[in-house]
Amino acid sequence: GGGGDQLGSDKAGDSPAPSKVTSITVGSADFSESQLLAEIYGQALAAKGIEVKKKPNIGNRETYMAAIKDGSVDLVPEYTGAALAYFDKSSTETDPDKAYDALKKALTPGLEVLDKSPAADEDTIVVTKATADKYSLKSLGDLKGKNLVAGGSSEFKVRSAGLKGLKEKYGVEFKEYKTLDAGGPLSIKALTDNQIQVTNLFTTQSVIKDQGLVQLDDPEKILPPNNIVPLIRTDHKSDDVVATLNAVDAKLTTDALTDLVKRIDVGKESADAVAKDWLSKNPLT
Amino acid sequence: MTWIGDNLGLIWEQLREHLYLAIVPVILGLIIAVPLGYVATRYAWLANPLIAFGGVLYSLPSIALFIVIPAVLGTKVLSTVNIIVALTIYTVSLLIRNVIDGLRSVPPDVRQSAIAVGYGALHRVIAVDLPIAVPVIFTGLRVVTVANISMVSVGAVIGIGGLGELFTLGFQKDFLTPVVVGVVLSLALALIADLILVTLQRVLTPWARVATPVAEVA
Amino acid sequence: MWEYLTDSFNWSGNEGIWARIVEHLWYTFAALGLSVVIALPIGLRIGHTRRGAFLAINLGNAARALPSLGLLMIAVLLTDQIGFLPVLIALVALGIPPILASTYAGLSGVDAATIDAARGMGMTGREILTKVEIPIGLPLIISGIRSATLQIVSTATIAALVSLGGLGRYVVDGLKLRDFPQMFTGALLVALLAIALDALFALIGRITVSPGLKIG
Amino acid sequence: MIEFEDVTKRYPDGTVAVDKLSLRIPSNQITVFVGPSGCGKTTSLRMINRTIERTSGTISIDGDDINGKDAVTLRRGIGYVIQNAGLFPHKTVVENVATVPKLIGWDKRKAHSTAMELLERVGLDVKLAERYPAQLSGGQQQRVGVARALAADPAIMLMDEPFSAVDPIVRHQLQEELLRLQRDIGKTIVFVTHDIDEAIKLGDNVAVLRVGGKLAQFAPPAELLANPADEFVRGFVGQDRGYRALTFVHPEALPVKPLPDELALQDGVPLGWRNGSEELLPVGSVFKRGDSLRAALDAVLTSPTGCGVCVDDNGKAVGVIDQATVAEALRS
Amino acid sequence: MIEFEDVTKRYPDGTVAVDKLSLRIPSNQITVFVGPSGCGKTTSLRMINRTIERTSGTISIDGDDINGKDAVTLRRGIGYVIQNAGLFPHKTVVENVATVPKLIGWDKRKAHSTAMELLERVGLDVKLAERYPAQLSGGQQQRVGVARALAADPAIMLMDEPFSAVDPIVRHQLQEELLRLQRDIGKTIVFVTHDIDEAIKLGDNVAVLRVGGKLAQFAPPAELLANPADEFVRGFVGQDRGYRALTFVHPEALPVKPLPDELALQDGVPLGWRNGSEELLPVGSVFKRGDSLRAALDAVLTSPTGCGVCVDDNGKAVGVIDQATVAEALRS
Ligand SMILES: Nc1ncnc2c1ncn2[C@@H]1O[C@H](COP(=O)(O)OP(=O)(O)OP(=O)(O)O)[C@@H](O)[C@H]1O
Ligand SMILES: Nc1ncnc2c1ncn2[C@@H]1O[C@H](COP(=O)(O)OP(=O)(O)OP(=O)(O)O)[C@@H](O)[C@H]1O
Ligand SMILES: [Mg+2]
Ligand SMILES: [Mg+2]
Repeated sequence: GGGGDQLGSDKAGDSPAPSKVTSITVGSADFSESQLLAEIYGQALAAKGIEVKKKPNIGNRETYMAAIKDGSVDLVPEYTGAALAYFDKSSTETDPDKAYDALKKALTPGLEVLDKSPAADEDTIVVTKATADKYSLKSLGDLKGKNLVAGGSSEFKVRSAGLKGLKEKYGVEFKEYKTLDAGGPLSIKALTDNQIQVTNLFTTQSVIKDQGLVQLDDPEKILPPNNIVPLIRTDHKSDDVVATLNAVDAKLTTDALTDLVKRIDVGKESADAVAKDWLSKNPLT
Repeated sequence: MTWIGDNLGLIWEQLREHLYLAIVPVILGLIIAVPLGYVATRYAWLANPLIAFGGVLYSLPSIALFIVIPAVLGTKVLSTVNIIVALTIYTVSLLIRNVIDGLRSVPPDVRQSAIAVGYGALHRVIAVDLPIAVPVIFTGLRVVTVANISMVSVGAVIGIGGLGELFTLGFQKDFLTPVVVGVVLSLALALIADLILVTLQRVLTPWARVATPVAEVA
Repeated sequence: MWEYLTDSFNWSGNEGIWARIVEHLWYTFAALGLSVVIALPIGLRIGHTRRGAFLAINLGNAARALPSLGLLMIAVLLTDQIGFLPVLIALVALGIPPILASTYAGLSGVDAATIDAARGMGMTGREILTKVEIPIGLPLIISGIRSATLQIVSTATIAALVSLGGLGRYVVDGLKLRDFPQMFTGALLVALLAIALDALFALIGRITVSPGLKIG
Repeated sequence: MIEFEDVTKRYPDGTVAVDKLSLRIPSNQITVFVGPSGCGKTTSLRMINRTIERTSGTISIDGDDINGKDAVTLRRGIGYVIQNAGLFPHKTVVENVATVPKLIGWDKRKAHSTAMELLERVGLDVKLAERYPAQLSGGQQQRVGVARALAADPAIMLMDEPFSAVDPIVRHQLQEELLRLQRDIGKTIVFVTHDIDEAIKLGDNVAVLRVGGKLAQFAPPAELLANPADEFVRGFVGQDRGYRALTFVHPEALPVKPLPDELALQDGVPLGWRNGSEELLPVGSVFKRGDSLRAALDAVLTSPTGCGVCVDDNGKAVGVIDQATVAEALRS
Repeated sequence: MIEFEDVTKRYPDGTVAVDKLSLRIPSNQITVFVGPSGCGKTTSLRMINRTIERTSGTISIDGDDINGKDAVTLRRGIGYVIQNAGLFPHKTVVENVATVPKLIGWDKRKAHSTAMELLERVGLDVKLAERYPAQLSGGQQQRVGVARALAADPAIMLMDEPFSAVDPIVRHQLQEELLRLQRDIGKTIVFVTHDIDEAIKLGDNVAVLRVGGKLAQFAPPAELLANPADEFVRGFVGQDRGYRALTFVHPEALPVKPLPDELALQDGVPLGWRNGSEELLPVGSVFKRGDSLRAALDAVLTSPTGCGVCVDDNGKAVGVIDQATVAEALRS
């Protein structure tokens, strides 16, 4: 989909980075990990005396990108590869560092990314153990000619890190694609009910381990690297904001993230509380 | 249940936003629908097209309207204005019919007397027609208020939905509690709003709830 | 949007516009049918006996306040299903109140003298209901079903939120992808469908309602 | 005969609408219930077809307690006419009239043709048969109501203020038609009104009820006017009672005098009174031989010459009567 | 004086409701418009306060063309009463009555106290002042309507079938009250009715209109009864015309005979007629000295002895009159 750029992008002008920021609005996407990261960023900034407003749960990438472009929010947690695919649809970078550099270049003026975190949450394409056994699936290429039903987000259907790439790189086509959600409960439910056999999840989702789902290998690298990175409006990029967020990201690890997300999704704790807990255990000096 | 205790702040925040998003359009809608309805009773040929057009507007899916509006108005995508404008449109499109019906419900002999005692046109509308139309207008007002309160939640799909955000929040986690809390609070809000409107209507129309005629006193 | 609509590719196939319209109509009529089956007999009973009106009307009003989206999600979580059933539940909850209320209103609006005359000439309760109350209350009954239809048609859009098809697919996909032409197309088609169904009910009303009720 | 024996109706809220009413309503006559608003007229009437059930006492028709019958069957044998007719707005005139015949299982054609006959009988143009009630005037609707009640040829007709919603002129016509119709059909009619004039005009017998549902007097109208049972009845039959009572004085044959020369005639029909000038003076009202003293008095009072003109059934003058004669008759 | 000169009203659909009406309505009297339904009574009336605008002709009040004035100002100076009173359902009784005074800018207190006075004047209990119209009976509503119309003390009152929706007994009361009130206030009242009896009772003058909006006759009621202008008027004034006309015959002083012994009295008030038995026979209706011949005749007709009792203003018997005397009076 394209049309998003026509929205309010004019407002994200080339205003210079301010020396001091008193207030910042942190947004997030409509899944737990994004909300958790937004909480962590927000609480860390608040600890530095910045007034933080929250706009959690805005929606999918296309939706929250529109929001940060028109200034509805100033900061969102992003993922390098996915964001790059959003800003540069033709990009095929599979190396984490190169992808990060490419993203920096591809950004719309007025938006910037800070340091990327070692923590990453990769896209992964999964099937149930039963399905894997039945069709002896190991890698994405094995899906070819199996006439399975896939399901997932609306975006997955049109991205190169999705059906497009599967078809181009592996020649895989599905009998049908059911539009559900981005690694959310619908997709998981549909998968476990065998209404769909293939879906797109994220590596930090505990459900993969809990349900014994099988992640298919991606030798052709259609799925991009996805290190966590804050996407911020230049007009809110003051030094102390940069320092704080970079410090947070440096401490995050993939494993820690996986645990924290599990506490939210399975333990039903609030993102707010889990973030506070993590920050207290990992004080930022 | 502990979830509720842990998230009281969030719930309260969403409740306030929900109320704001639902009520402001009702007020705006009323302010727009009344003069519009009056015009439609003055120029009778306008009434049916207006009511029909209202029906069409009302059948536009709310999600679509919520997203179309920033594109049309140039408002920010997360601005509450989008929801308010959309719901105002719904309010007007529903209320217009009741305003017209209400103004038409003024008994002809009452209207005749009002003209004959020497009310000017505008004065008559304000002092006689509108007060008498109140019960019918309020019937519509109650329906739209309740409908708005229920519809605000849909805004959650684009990130501004008051209690609706509890729905998406819970739903993502396959977690019933927030969804139920959202539904219950939304329901409660609607019922309370309805109760307030009924009370308001009773206060405004003491004449409409009086007893049946008493026996002839010779 | 025009481009989207005029692209013939978008019309055919099982993800094409025609297929979506058929799906949308299927959700609508299934929900409407079930709403009628539930609400009509209750409304008729209350209207005929004039008992329980207070309860039914207030319950009906309260049901109007149920947010469809929340209801849908609860239905999904409780039935532990994605698909048709939860959508049906949410839409039926939407369809019942207007049908119930207007059926009751239609029957209770029948002139008491008319019913008195019917009883006085020896009609049984059932005869009064079928020969007098229903035909006279029909305009209102139909208008109740009509407004239920409008609401269901417009709300059936949310079926797409839980993976079903229908015209909501365009609206929801359009929303996710910020694909405005697609979304407008969906919204417009829903509105057109609503208008078409409305016209259909107007026609049904014209055919079934006695001309004697339309005079004056 | 319909017989009320000690019939009482107490509504659930405690209102005693009818209190120990005992009454015999003769067959093939018109019996009118009259009384002030709320005196229990409607309640009494509706207990007859059991659309209201009595609290105690017995009502019997030709000796059979009506409670012994199925209410629906009972009602199908009793015609019922109410104010504003209570017509079915969704049925055409002829369908309205054919309702009961169809209910009791007549075939459509027979029901339809009976209905058409009845429409004519009650004085309605058959062209109106396919109209809907909303397209009729009040008086026409009332006629349809009567036709509908007659459709299954019931022995009994109950009529509850049937003519009170139409204007005085139409009411007058409807009353005349009812009397004419009754001469043909001779039903047992129970008629409710609050208009004493209507009661006097229509009733073979009049039952005057007082508020609280007690019978104040049951008598033929002449008797009622001449001897009101008490102050209540006297008050109710009202002003001009004496004059009204003349309606029931039929002096055997008032001595009629031959036609005077001043009365101009055309083919025997009186045209006016000559008074020397070109123009004739108006005749005044005329009366028929055998008419009541009321008519004769009015003829005398309206005549410019003080002579009332008596006519035959064809409207031809047969004689005149003067004030002295009327005064004489009044005296007797 | 209100003067109609060649006034015509043609509605947009072509109906000619009033056709070249010329008429002078005298001041400080009651003028009644009467005629069958649809004859243009309401239209004529409403052209006076310009709630309907005439098509051609002139209407003037005291010589000034009403088109020369602002319609709203004109209306505020003319009281208007209609069937069912047309009260404002959302205002209390006293607020209804105070409407015009407030409109013309009186301060609240004065408007209120005037309204309270008027309520008393039209015979309404002031306790009803704070009620809403829906809490009043039809007759009470009608009184409020009259009070409202009187509130700004207009010189002219227009009344359109004001009493036709109430029952006959209340109607009678309202008519009496209007006459009593008019004796005090002496307004120019234009009154519309389709009831000839009401017209005769209330009108100083009666205008009979025929369908098509043409004037059939304009005359005082006695004249109307005695000399109907044509068949239409004769038909309209109806049966019993002669008897009704007696209302306007006031024989100077009927020769009254001394009270006979058979009349039982208590403190001079007649109790009944002795007829030998224990019980007294009813007195019958009584009449006052100076009453019309109609009352005297009724007294004679209702008396069991043929002697009508004449009473003074306190109800004490002053004499009796017999049938011969009445017959004599009739003859003259
Ligand atoms: N369903 C009811 N419940 C309680 N009281 C009733 C009911 N129906 C009638 N009444 C009361 O019973 C009394 C007699 O009523 P009914 O209708 O028989 O009077 P009516 O003589 O026909 O009066 P009207 O001339 O006004 O028609 C009245 O006091 C009335 O208020
Ligand atoms: N607004 C109108 N448009 C067209 N014709 C009208 C209108 N108002 C009245 N008329 C017609 O004008 C004629 C006179 O009407 P009007 O109301 O003056 O009669 P009316 O004497 O007051 O009758 P009623 O006794 O029924 O009140 C009638 O034929 C009526 O149908
Ligand atoms: Mg009654
Ligand atoms: Mg009129």
